[in-house]
Amino acid sequence: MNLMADILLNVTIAFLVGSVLFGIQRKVMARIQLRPGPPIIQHLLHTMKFFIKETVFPKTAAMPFYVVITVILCAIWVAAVIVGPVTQGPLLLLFAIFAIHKIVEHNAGSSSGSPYGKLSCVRAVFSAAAELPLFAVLIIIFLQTGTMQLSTIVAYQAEHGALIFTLPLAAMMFIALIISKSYYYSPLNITLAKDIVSGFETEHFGMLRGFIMISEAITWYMLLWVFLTVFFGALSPLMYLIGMVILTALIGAVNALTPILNPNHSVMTEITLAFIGIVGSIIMMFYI
Amino acid sequence: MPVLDFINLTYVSAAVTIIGSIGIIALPKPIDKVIMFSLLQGGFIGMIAAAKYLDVAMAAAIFDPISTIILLIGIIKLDEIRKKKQKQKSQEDGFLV
Amino acid sequence: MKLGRLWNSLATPKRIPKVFSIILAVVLLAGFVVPLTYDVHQVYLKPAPQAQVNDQDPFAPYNRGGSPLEEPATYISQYPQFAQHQGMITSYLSPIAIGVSETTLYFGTSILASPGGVIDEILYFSRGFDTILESSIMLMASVIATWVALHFTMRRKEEED
Amino acid sequence: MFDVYVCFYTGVFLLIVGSIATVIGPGVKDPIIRSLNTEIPSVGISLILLTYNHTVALLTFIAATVIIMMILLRAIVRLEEMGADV
Amino acid sequence: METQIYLVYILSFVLGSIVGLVLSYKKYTEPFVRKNIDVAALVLAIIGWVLALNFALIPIIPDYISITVGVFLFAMVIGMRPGYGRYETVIGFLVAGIIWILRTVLS
Amino acid sequence: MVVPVPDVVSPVVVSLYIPAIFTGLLVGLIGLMAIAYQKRDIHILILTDIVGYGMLVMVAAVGTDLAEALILPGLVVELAEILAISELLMSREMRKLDKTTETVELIPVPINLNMEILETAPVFFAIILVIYGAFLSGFTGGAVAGAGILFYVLSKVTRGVPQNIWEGLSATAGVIWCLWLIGFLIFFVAPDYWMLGLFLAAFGLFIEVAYKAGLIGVIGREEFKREKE
Amino acid sequence: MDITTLGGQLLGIIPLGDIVLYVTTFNLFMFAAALVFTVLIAMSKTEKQVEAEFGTLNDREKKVGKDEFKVRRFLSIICGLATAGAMITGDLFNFTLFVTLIGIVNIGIVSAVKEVDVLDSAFQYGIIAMLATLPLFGGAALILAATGTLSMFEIVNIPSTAMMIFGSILLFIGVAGESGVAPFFATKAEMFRTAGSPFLVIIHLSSLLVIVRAIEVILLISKPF
Repeated sequence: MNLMADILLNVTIAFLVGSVLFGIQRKVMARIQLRPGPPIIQHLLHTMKFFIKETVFPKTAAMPFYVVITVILCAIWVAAVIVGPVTQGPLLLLFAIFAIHKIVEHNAGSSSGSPYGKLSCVRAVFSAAAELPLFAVLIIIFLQTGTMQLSTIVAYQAEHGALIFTLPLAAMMFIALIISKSYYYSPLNITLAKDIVSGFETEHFGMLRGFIMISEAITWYMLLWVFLTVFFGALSPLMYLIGMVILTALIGAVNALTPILNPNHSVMTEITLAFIGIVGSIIMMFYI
Repeated sequence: MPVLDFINLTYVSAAVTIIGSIGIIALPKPIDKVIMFSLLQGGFIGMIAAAKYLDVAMAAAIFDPISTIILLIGIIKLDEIRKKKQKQKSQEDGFLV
Repeated sequence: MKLGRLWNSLATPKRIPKVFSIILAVVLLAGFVVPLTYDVHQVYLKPAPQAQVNDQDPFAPYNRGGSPLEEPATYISQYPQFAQHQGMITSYLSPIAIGVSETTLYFGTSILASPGGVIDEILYFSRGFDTILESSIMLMASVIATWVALHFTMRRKEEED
Repeated sequence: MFDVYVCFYTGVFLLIVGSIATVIGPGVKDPIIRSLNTEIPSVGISLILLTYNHTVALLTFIAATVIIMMILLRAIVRLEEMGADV
Repeated sequence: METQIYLVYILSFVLGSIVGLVLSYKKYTEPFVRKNIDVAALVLAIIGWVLALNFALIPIIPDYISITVGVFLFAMVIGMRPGYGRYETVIGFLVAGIIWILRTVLS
Repeated sequence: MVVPVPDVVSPVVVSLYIPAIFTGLLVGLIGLMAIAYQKRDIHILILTDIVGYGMLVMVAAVGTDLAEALILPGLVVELAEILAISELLMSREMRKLDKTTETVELIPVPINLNMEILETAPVFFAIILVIYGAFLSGFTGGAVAGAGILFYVLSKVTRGVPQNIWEGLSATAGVIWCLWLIGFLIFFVAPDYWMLGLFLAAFGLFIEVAYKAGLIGVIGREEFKREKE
Repeated sequence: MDITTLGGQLLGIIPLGDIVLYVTTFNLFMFAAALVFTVLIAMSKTEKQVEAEFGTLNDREKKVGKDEFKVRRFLSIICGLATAGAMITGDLFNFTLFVTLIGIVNIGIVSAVKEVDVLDSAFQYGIIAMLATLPLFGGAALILAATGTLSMFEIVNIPSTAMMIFGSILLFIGVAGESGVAPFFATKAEMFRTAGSPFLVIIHLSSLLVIVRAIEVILLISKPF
C-alpha cells in the first residue's frame, strides 16, 4: 500500500478509536457511580463541535506560540502513529515523542497567561519528572530483547512468548503511565485535574481545542497500542480493539474508585512505582 | 650521607609547602593566614623551579602578590564592615539603655 | 501520613542540592571498589613526565617533532582522515617564539602556548567544537552576571529614587 | 633532581588535607576563612598538574584561581555588607 | 487491506451512534431512564449483534458487508441518549452470543 | 629534531593513575558530604569549588595531551558558573532584604586603603601580564591578561565606570568571539588557510577571555557611574 | 552493538576534526524538534499573567519588561541551539559540554526575574549544576581512560568494562542533575512560576530532550549486549 495512504488510514483509525474509547471510559465510570453517563460517542461529538465554534484568542496570550502549540501537539502524535503502527520503527523515537508531548503540555498551559494554565504548566514540569521514568520501561524492554525496533520486538515475542509474563513489573509501570495520562478524573493526572478547571486546555477555544482533542484521542490510542504491542506481541486488529476496550474499561474503573492525589504525592507515587519497576525488573532479569 | 640527599629543591619546596598549608589551617586570624599563604606559594614556586619550568614559575611569582593583595583588600574591607556594624549595634544598644 | 510528609519535604528546593550531593557521594563511594583499568593505548600521547626537560630540550615539555611550516608533527589522533593539515599547527612557531627558543632552555611552555603547539592544535582544530562550547559557556555566564549586575545589584541608588 | 613522586604526593596531601580543612578546619564558620582555606587544595591541584607536565593548564589554573578568589571575596563582602543571613 | 476494513467498521459504528442519538432525542423527550423495553430498539439490537457476530450464517453476503451493517445497527442502539437502550443492547448481545456459541459448538 | 611521541602511555602515568583517581574521588566525596550538612548558601558556594577540584584531578589523571586540553574547559566552566551563581545569590539576597527590612545599608563602603603597593604595583603588573598574555594567546593568555586587567581595575581608587564603556566592552568581546568562530570554520571550509584560522582563533579567544576577566574586575568596583539614561 | 540499533537508520555524519556528529532517524527527529521550538521562541511575544486581586475588582498584571525580554530571548535561543547540538553530537566530551551550556543558560533565563522564590530555586539549581560538573567531566574522563577514545563510534565497538559502566552511571547522574529530572525536579518546577512562557518552555524542552539523548548515550557506552 502507498505509504501516504497508510499513514492517513492509521491516523484516522487512531483518532476515531481513541475518541470512542474515551466515551467508553466515561460510560464505565458513570455506571460505577450510578449515573447514566454520556453517550459513547460524546468525546467525538465534542471534538466535532469545537471545530464549528468560533475561535477566540485571549488578549494575554503569547501569540504565535499559543496557536502553533496545538498544531505541534497534533503533529507529534501523527509522527508517533507513523513510527508505531505504520513503520514499526525505533522505540526510542516514541520515547522522544512522549518527552515532547510533555513539553507541549507545559507550554500550552503557560502560553495563555491564565493562572490555571500556569498552574497546569508547573505541574506538567512536576509530572514530566515522574512520567519519563515510567516511559523508561522501554529501556527495560531493550535490556530484555536487545533491540529497539518494534518489528524485531514483535518477532522476539513470537519466539519467546509475550513479554508481559517475563516483565510484569514493567507492564505495571506502563499501566501507571497510562493511568496518569487518562483523561477523566485520573488519580495521577495532575495537569488536567479538575481543581485547576481544565488545566492547560482552559484557555484554548474553538479550533484550537478541537486540535487538542484530536491529539488526545490519538495519544490515548497510541499509548494503548504501544502497551499491547510491546507486552503482547503481534495481534490482529480485532484483538487490538478488544484489548484496548478492556484496558480502557479497567482504567475507567480505577479512575472512578480512586481519590485524586495532590501533585507532590502523585509525582512521588509515580517515581516510587518507577523505582520499584525498574529495579525489580532488572533484578528479575538477572536472577530469574 | 642519606640526610643530605634530602636537601634538594624538590624536598625543601615540598616541606615549605606543607608547613605553609599547616600554618594556614592552624592560624585563626585571616591576616596570619595570608602570611602563611605566601609561604605556601613560595614552596610551590620552588617546586615549579625544580621542575625547570622557568616561565611558569615567573607567572606564578607574579600572580602570588596579586592574590595576596586581593585577599588583603577583601579582608580589610570585611573588617571595616564588621567594625561598623558592631558600632551601629552598640549605638543602638546604648539608645535602648 | 508519614510517607506523604516525606514526599512533600523532598520537593523543597533548598533540600535538593543536599539530596543530590548525598546521592552523588554514594555513587562516588562505589568508585573505590570498581576495578580501574587504564588503557595504555590513548590518543594524543605525551612523553613521560620530565623526560624532555632532562634531555635539555628547549621546547620541553611540548616538543612533538616537526619543523615550522614544512614538516608536520606526529601524534596519534582519532580520525586522521578528517584532518588535512594535521600536525602543522603543532609544529608551527611564531618568529618571537623561535627567538625565545634560541636564547633559553626553560621557556617551553610559553613557546608552546603562543600560537602553535599541540594544545592549540587540539583546542582549535581537532577538537575545536569543544572550545566553541566552552567559550560560549564563558560568554553566557558573563552575559548573565553582567545583566544582573547592570540591572540590579549595582544600580541600587536608581531603584531607590 | 626533580622527583615526580614527591611532587605528586605532596599535591595529594595538600589536596586532601586542604579540603578537609576547608570543611571542618578551625574557624571555618567565617566564610572568609573558609575561602582562604580553599587556596590549599588549589595549590595541591597545581602540583598534580605539574606532575603530569600539564603546564599550560597549570598556567591557566593559576590565573583562574585568582579570578575565582576575587569573585568569591566580592560575594562574601557584599553579602556581609548587606547583612544577609546566608 | 485488513486495517481499511476496520476503518469501515469504526466509521459505521460512529455513524450508527450519531444516527441513534439523533433519532432517540426525537423519540424520547424526557431525560429519565425508562424501565420498559423499546421494541424497535430491541429488534435493531438483536439484528445488529447477530449480523456482527454471526456473519458466517449468511454465506451469500460477503462478511465485511454484513459486519458493517450489523455494527451500524447495534451502534444505533448503543448510541441512544443516556438512560435508553441499555437493556436492548444487553439482550441483543446475549442472543447473538448464544447463537454464536451454539454455532461454534454444533459445527 | 627527534620525534618524541611514544606508542603507549608512560609507566609513570599508569602507576599514578589509581592514586590520582582515588584522590579525585576522595576530594569530591569530602566536598559533597560537607555540602550535604551545610546550611548556609555562601558556604555551599565556596564548597562547590572543592568538588570542582576533584573533577580536575580526575581529568588530569589521564595524563595525555588530550586530558590537558580537556582541563581547560573544566576550569572555564567552573569559573563561569561561580561567577553567574554568586551574582544570582547576591541579587536574591538584595531582593529579599528590600522586601523585609528597610534599615539595610545599601551604599557600599569604599575601599580606604593607604597601601603603597596599590599606587605603584598595578600598572606594572598589568602591563607585564597583558604583554605576556598576548604572547601566550588563547585561553591561557586570556586568563593571564584578564587577571592583570582585573587587578588593575580593582585597585584603582577612583570609583564608577560609565555604563556605556561597560556595554561597549561586552559587545566587543561578543564580536571577537564571532571572529574566533570564523577562525574555527576556516580550518574545515578552507584548510589551506590554516595559518589565518590559527591566528584568528588564538587572538579572538585571547581577547574574549581577557575582556571577560577584566569585566569581573569592574564588577568588583561596586558601582556604575550613571551617565546613560 | 551498533549505533543504528538504538536510533534507526544512520543518515549521515558531519566530521569536524576529531569530533564527529552523526544523524540517525532518532537524532534527526529531536534535532528538528529543538530547532522548531527555537524558531518559535525567536518569533513569539511573551504572555501576560493576569490575576484577580483580593478585596477589589481590579486585575493584577505581571509582564516581562523590555530589557528582560531581550536578554531572556537571547539566552533562550542559545539554549535551543545548544539542545539541538546535544542531540546530534557524536563525541562524549562534546556532549557533556553541551549539557553544561544548557545548564548555565537555564539559570540565566530565570535569573532576570524579580520573584525571590524563583531566584532562590534558580540558585539551588545553579548549585546542582556546579556539582554536576564533577560527575559529568569525571565520568567522561573515566571512560576516556578506560577506552582511550571519546568518540561514540569507537566506544560502541569496545566491550564494556566495570569502569566504563561506572563512568556512564556518573555521566547519567551528571545529566540528571544538570537538567533537573526526578528526584531533583523541585528546583526546576519552582522556576516556572514566573512569567515569560516561551522562555520557560525551552528550559523544559532542553532538559527532557537531553535526558532522552543521555539514555541513548548511556546505552551506547554500557552496552547491555
